[in-house]
Amino acid sequence: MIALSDCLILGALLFSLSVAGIFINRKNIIILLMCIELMLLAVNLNFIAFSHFSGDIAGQVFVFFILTVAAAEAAIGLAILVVLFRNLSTINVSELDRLKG
Amino acid sequence: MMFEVSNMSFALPEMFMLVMACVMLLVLAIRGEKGTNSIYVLSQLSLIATALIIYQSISSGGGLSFDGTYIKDTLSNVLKLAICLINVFVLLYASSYLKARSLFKGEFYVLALFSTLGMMIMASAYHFLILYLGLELMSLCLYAMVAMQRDSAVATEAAMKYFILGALASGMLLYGMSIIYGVTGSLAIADIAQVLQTQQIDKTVLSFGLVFLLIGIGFKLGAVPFHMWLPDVYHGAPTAMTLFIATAPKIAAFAMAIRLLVDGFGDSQAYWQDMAIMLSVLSMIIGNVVAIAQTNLKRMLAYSTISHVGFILLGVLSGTAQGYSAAMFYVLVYSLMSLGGFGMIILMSRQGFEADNIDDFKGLSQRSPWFALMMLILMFSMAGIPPLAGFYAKFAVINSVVEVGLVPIAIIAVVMSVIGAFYYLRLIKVMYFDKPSDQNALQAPKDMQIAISVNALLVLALGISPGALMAICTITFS
Amino acid sequence: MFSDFPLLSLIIWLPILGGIAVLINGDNNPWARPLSLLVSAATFVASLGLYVGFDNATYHMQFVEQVPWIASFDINYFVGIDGFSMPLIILTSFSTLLVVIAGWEVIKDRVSHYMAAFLIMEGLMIAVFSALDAILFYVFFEAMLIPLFLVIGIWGGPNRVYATIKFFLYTLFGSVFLLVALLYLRHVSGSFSILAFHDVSLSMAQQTLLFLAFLIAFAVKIPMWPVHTWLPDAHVEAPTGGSVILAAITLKIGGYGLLRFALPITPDASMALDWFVITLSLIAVVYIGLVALVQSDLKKLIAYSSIAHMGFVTLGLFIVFRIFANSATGSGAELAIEGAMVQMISHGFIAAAMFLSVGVLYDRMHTREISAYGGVINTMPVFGGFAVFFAMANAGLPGTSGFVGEFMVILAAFQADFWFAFLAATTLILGAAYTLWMIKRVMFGDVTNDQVAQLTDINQREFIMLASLAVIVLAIGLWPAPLTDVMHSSVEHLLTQISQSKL
Amino acid sequence: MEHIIFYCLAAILLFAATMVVTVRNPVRAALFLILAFFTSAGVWLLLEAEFLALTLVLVYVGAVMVLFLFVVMMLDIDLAPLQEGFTKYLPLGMFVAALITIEMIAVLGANHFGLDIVPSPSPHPADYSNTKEIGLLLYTVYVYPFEIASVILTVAIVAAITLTLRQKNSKSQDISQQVKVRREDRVRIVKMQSSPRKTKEQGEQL
Amino acid sequence: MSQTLLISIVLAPLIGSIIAGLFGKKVGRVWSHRAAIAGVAIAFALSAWVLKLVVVDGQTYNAQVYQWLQAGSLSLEVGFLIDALTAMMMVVVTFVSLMVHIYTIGYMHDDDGYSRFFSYISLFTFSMLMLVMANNFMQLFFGWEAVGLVSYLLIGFWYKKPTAIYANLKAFLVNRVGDFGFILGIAGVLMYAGSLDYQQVFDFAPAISEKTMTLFAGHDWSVMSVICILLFIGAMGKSAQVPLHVWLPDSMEGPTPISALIHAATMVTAGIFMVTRMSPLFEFSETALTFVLVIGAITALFMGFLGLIQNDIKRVIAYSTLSQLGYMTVALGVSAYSAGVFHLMTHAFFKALLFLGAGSVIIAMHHEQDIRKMGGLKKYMPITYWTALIGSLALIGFPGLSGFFSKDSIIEAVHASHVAGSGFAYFAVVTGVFVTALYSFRLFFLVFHGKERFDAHGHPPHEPANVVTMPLILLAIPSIVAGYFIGPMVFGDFFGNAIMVHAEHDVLAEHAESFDGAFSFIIHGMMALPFWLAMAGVGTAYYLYLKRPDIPATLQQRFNWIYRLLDNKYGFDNFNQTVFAGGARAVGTFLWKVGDIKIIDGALVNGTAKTVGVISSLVRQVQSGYLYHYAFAMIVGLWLLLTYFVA
Repeated sequence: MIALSDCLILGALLFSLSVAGIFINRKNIIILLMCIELMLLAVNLNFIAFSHFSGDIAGQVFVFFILTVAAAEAAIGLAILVVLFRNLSTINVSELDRLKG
Repeated sequence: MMFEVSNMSFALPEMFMLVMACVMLLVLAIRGEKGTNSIYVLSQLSLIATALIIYQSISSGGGLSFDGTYIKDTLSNVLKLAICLINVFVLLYASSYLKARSLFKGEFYVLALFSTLGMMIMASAYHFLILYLGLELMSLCLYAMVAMQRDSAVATEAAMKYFILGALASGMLLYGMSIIYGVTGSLAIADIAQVLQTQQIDKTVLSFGLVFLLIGIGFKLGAVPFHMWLPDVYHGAPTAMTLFIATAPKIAAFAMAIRLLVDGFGDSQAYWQDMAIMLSVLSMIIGNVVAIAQTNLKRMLAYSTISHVGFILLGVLSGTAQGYSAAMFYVLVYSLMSLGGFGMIILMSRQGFEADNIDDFKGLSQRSPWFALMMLILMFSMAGIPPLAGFYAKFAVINSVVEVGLVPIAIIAVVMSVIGAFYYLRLIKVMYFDKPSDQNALQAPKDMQIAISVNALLVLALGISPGALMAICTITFS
Repeated sequence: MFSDFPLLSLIIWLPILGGIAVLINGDNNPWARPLSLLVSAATFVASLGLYVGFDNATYHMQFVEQVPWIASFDINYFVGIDGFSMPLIILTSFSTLLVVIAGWEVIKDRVSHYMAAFLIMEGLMIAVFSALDAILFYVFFEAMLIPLFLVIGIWGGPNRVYATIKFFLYTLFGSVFLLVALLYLRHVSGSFSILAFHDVSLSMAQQTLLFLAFLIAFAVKIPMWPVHTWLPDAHVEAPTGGSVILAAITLKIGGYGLLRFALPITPDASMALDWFVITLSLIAVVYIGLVALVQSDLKKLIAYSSIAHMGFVTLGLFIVFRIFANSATGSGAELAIEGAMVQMISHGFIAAAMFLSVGVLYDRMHTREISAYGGVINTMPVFGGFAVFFAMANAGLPGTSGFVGEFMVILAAFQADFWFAFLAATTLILGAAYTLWMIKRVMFGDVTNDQVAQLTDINQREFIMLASLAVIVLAIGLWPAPLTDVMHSSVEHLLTQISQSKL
Repeated sequence: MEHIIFYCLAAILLFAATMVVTVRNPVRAALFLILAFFTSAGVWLLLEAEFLALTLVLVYVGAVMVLFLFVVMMLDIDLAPLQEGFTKYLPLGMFVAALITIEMIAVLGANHFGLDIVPSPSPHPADYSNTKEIGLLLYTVYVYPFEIASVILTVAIVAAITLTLRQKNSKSQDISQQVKVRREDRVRIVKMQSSPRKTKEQGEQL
Repeated sequence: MSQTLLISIVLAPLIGSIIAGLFGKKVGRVWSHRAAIAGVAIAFALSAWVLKLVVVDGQTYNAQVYQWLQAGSLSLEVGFLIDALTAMMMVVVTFVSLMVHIYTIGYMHDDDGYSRFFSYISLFTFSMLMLVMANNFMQLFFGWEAVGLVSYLLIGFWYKKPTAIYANLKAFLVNRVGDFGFILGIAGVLMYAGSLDYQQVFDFAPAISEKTMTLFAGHDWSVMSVICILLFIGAMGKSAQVPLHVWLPDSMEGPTPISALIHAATMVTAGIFMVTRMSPLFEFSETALTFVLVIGAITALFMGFLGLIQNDIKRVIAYSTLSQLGYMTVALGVSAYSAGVFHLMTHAFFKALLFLGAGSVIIAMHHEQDIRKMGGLKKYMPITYWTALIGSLALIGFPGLSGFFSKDSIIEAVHASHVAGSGFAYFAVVTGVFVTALYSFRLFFLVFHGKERFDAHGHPPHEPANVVTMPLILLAIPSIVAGYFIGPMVFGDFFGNAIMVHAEHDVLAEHAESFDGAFSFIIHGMMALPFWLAMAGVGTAYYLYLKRPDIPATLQQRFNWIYRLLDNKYGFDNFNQTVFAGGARAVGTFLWKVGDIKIIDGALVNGTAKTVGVISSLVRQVQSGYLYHYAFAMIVGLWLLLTYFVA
């Protein structure tokens, strides 16, 4: 039997990994975008787990919407990435430092 | 499971706006760039019409609809109305800026309208899912709008940062929602409040979930330490977009904060009060202190926004109806002031020249005494000097924390407002006491000049007679 | 007679609206000056109506008007005057009239803005003195900073930016604590009415904190040592009119605030901490007196002298507790409070006169350095006469108003403690020393410098300005009773208030 | 049995996620992400969320990840500088991440969400349709969010096009314009003065 | 006696002053002096009438004119108290003032500030009258300061002279030191008597005398002593008692009529008058009386010495004035108030006479004041000569002249006193007689006898105009005859209730018993030691300055240190200049530069601003621009919140 805590811990680990990915990755924005997908995956896992254990389907509906939004988000994120690349010819995170202070 | 559609009229303003946005999309598709002007007019008309619809519907009562997922109450009515009206000004200011920079495109207005729709949804959302969708609708449009000046490296950089951090924050918010869902078994805010009242909920897990929710709220508001995106985005985005981001979305974020923290967790206020205090105090300190070192006006106003967010949170954290209404008053006044502040930058800018450095305002009182006076009103208002609206905003939130006995917080707040006064004063100093370095006349169109005067005078009028707005805010939470 | 007529509101709003009218009038409009004169003169005349219609026999607020303003916070437009505020209001309206006259020819740049700033400031200051609602008070108290900030910053001297920002932040810093205190009091009393604050009972800890808040706010305004350093800078850089208003009125708001808030609301804390205020006051008298002695800038010297004189105000207000304790026979408590009040009024006139005199010199020579002058009386005998007269008044010579307050406070201080009186009385020596030494270096001696040799004596406008002040200073000095009579009831009421513990 | 599969899938999922975060080549990262999606789809199946598991594979792997790969390929990214190490801040970053993870696990662990506290629900009957349940809810209670989601997708399209479509540089032809073209549009007859002196005069006048 | 009468006396000179001062330019010089003189003349005439009413008809007056101020139960009023003491002072003041007014017409004839001068001296007369006629301390203080003001204005009358404006500032400040004590004394009176009205205070005096106060922990002082000493400090300033005497010699920078009127005859005696007026208080404090006595004695003797070496004609007389004021003070110290006041009166006449005489000489010498450049003026200026002789003889106490009576009665009183310090005082006053005679006649001989050391430029000196000489003559008369009032004034009941002496202090009482007329007093005096000392002084002066002028020079060299000590005026000026003036400036500069600028402004105010600025620019660094830092900040925020609120 899978315990709810197991699912949640798996979600938490996934979440932590994605968060760590965002701030240890200082090179490639695309990987940052992937990290965000990973994070949403963790959230989804949580929702589904809770939904499963409480027998409430609403959590799954939520996941459905998260997936939708994540797709839209990815589209816009990649679009911005493309624009950025056209301007800077790089997607290196370390070079995004014009704005600071 | 009952599905009732009887109260679909509660979403009438949103529906109308959606329809209008689609019409604009059609115009855009058919007329291309030539249709831009008509799209602009359409967008203004639809904002005004939506505002009228909202105003009309105030009297028709309110309540929950869509199975308790959507609410129409005074808060939503007032905030939506404010969002629409403020965006009327925003679009007006923005268009003169955009025209001067070949950014005058129909897409901007379409996105702006969609974003406004998102904000309105946030104001009415009474369900985690709708809240989330509204938030994403608003945010995605904002990300795109920031990046719209495609040839600008800073703008795209700002957009990228905004996007990544925004997505991160959304992720955290969602994570928080999932935890709350897990412990309460519900996604509807009303149900959650119900559960919290009737059942024993594990405090640790609840706090755990609340932390993530609060991060989401803090990010959207721009509270320290989730504020890092804010100066860069305000600075990097084209001023028109900055103007857009800095005004109405704050109202929406406030709505989100109220819906989640107050409507949802109002009875568990003890759990989140300390967290909010931390965010609020840090925001007031960092915002005000760092603003001092800025030379770029947009950046300075960004930090000033952070400090204002601290004050808004002050009202929220007090946990009383008075505090909430104070925060609401603050956020409305803040949007108005911020509108004027960024509007002034646009007013001062012209083709090929961004007046976003503090030094660009040198000697404005000699170049244009009237607009110097308007800016003076705005700055003193932001500094919280009576008899301007900003004072009553600060007054109300500080009053609310004093009322609940958090006098030390109130003292930190007022001391920080003194530090804050310094950088506003510096701008006034530049305008009034320095010699102008730029002798060019202001080139902004007449309608914008009138609008910004109305904007600033409104701040003054609200300062002299804040009673009416204050009464509305009080009614909202009574 | 005036029972229904909103005279007080007229006096508050007439100059504000007049100021706005002048402002709208445009920058190069020749009507700016006459219109300002008309408005300020009308306000002054109207304010005399307060004196005429004033009932000396009661301590209750008079000319009261109360209209709801911000209903959701129960903030009212609630104004009224008593024996403390009435003289200060008249002082305000008179000073503004003087400032308008003083700026008549001198201000050439942005005249209408200048005049408007002062007219608006006048209305705000009068409102401060008459506000009976705490928030109304605070609003005007703060709002006053804006025009003054601009006046110093726009028409000020070379270092005006530093001075004006310092001034603004200093006073703002002081006053924000007041705001918290007022909010707290509302929390306790359930109303923003200052009169309600007077009746609310508070624990010692509450009182202490409230008192400290009041003290910080008003000490900065007064200014008391060690939060005084904004004043010399502000004065030095301010245009003459700014200095006049600063010295004549804004400093008084600090003293008035202590009278209206600190003493009656937190009597026990005032009593417990009176040593602190008294110490600061005495430091102000001695320390600042010595500092004033070595100033080489005319305005700085007078600014420091203002601080020293204001030390008497705070001293007078806070020795009452010691006098009660000593139960002396000499009516010391009344003397102390009234002395402080008289000192405020008198200093308003004398400091105004001193700054106007410096202005007269500055307009001609464009320097405030004492060393640039010498023998001015040779070329400006009439002015010299006035200058010596006002200097004497500043030094507290009997027969001038400067004497009355100091005399009363010293007499009262003796009843509190011999050493208080001893230190306070050093002003007799120090005050005379710095004032007369300055007069000696500026006015007397032979003319050694061409610029001085070419000075022309004061014109009719300046003569009227200085002469009217001289007459008032002399009149109060010779017969202060009309001034003090209006205060008696209020003073007695205040004394009953502060002699009753609120614990 | 179930939990062994769960742990296996979890292990693969965590491995894939770690690789996504740590590999330097974005293409490989994307592929690992796809792996992660697949495994989590498996986990979801275990949790009786069949519809979502399939959607995840279809939408994510089928659409979103392809988009990612497409962008990675499309952009002419110089991979060399991107592959430099990130070790400098790694210890601190990992430390904080570890702390957070420990805290999260402490809260979400067995003492709050163990089987004894939240018992496993009984499995659904065989004729239970997850898709139907979701659909039922989606088009009744959640019809409003559904509409909003559609708006969001529209926005995504509009935004993506606005940002990436380069109309000015694109050399697409407009047939109707080509048809409508007239001689005057293409040929301009310029009358030239033959006398150079006159030009000089004009110059002098100027 | 009506209020109108008294008000007229006070206002007449004031009106004169206002006319001459404010409208001097309009009405011209002649009308200026006419107005001023008329005012003073009226005042004199009415004062004389008042004196008659008091002395002959036995009337007194004590009532309020108007209420100046009220605070609580305390009422401060302006009012008049007229008794014999006041009446006498009024007559003396107005008379001398009138003489000086007339004299001024001649003396100031060529001065630009002619009208201004008349205005000032009339104003002075007004102030002095306010002082002496006051019936309360507040008004007394008003007059007290007002005369100080006029003194200030008049010393600095020639405001272009650096020495004059230095002297007037000094005079004012030193007087202020006295007033410092005085006002504290008044405050003390108010505290313990609850009133400032003389009569009420005096009624309270016995009660006050029983009270004590703590000034320093552990030591109780008699309240009366404290009050009286404080009041006397005021008198020390005004009446130039050591160590507050330093201003008086310098005040000679003013025009000579002023020296006569203010710095000899009237204002400087205000202190004496005041103490006499306060006799009901001083009588209760032996300590205060001793203090008065010792200060007076020191002044009387040591200021006399200084007169010996001065060469400025006015300064010699100024030191003589100091010394004589010391005599008066001594009289007060031994409770011989009437003797003190009597000496005050006689001194007013003969010292005014001497000063005006000196002024006459100065006019003749074309404003040369160095007596070493004079000599042999007797033949050129007979009127001046004779009147000066009368003045000098009166000063040294030559029997039969006014000074003799007053001075002798003081010496007798001191002799009879048992107050602590009276032994020293007796020695001082007796030695003083010799010194007085010596310097007076040194001056007299050097100016009027011996060789003509001046440079006449072909114009021999001559007697000035009548307006100058007439006052000399008019003043010479009372200088001779005033002494014969000794009977009623010193030994009689002339002053009535105005002066109160406790029986055990009443040193004059025993003399009063043996006193049988002025002439027997003269006879008695001629056999006493002081007379012979005076004669010895005259003789020594004659020998040293007419017969053997070389001896003084030799002595000066032989006792150089003494000479230097005297020349430096015992170092008071240097001490004040260095310690008080210099010290105050040094402390002021320190407080300003270090306290205000460095600590408060630099460290606290600007320091705070700077600190905020530095913090600002530091915190700003956190906003590095790098996405991963921003994300990291969020994560840290998450971690903090989690740790704080969950764990």
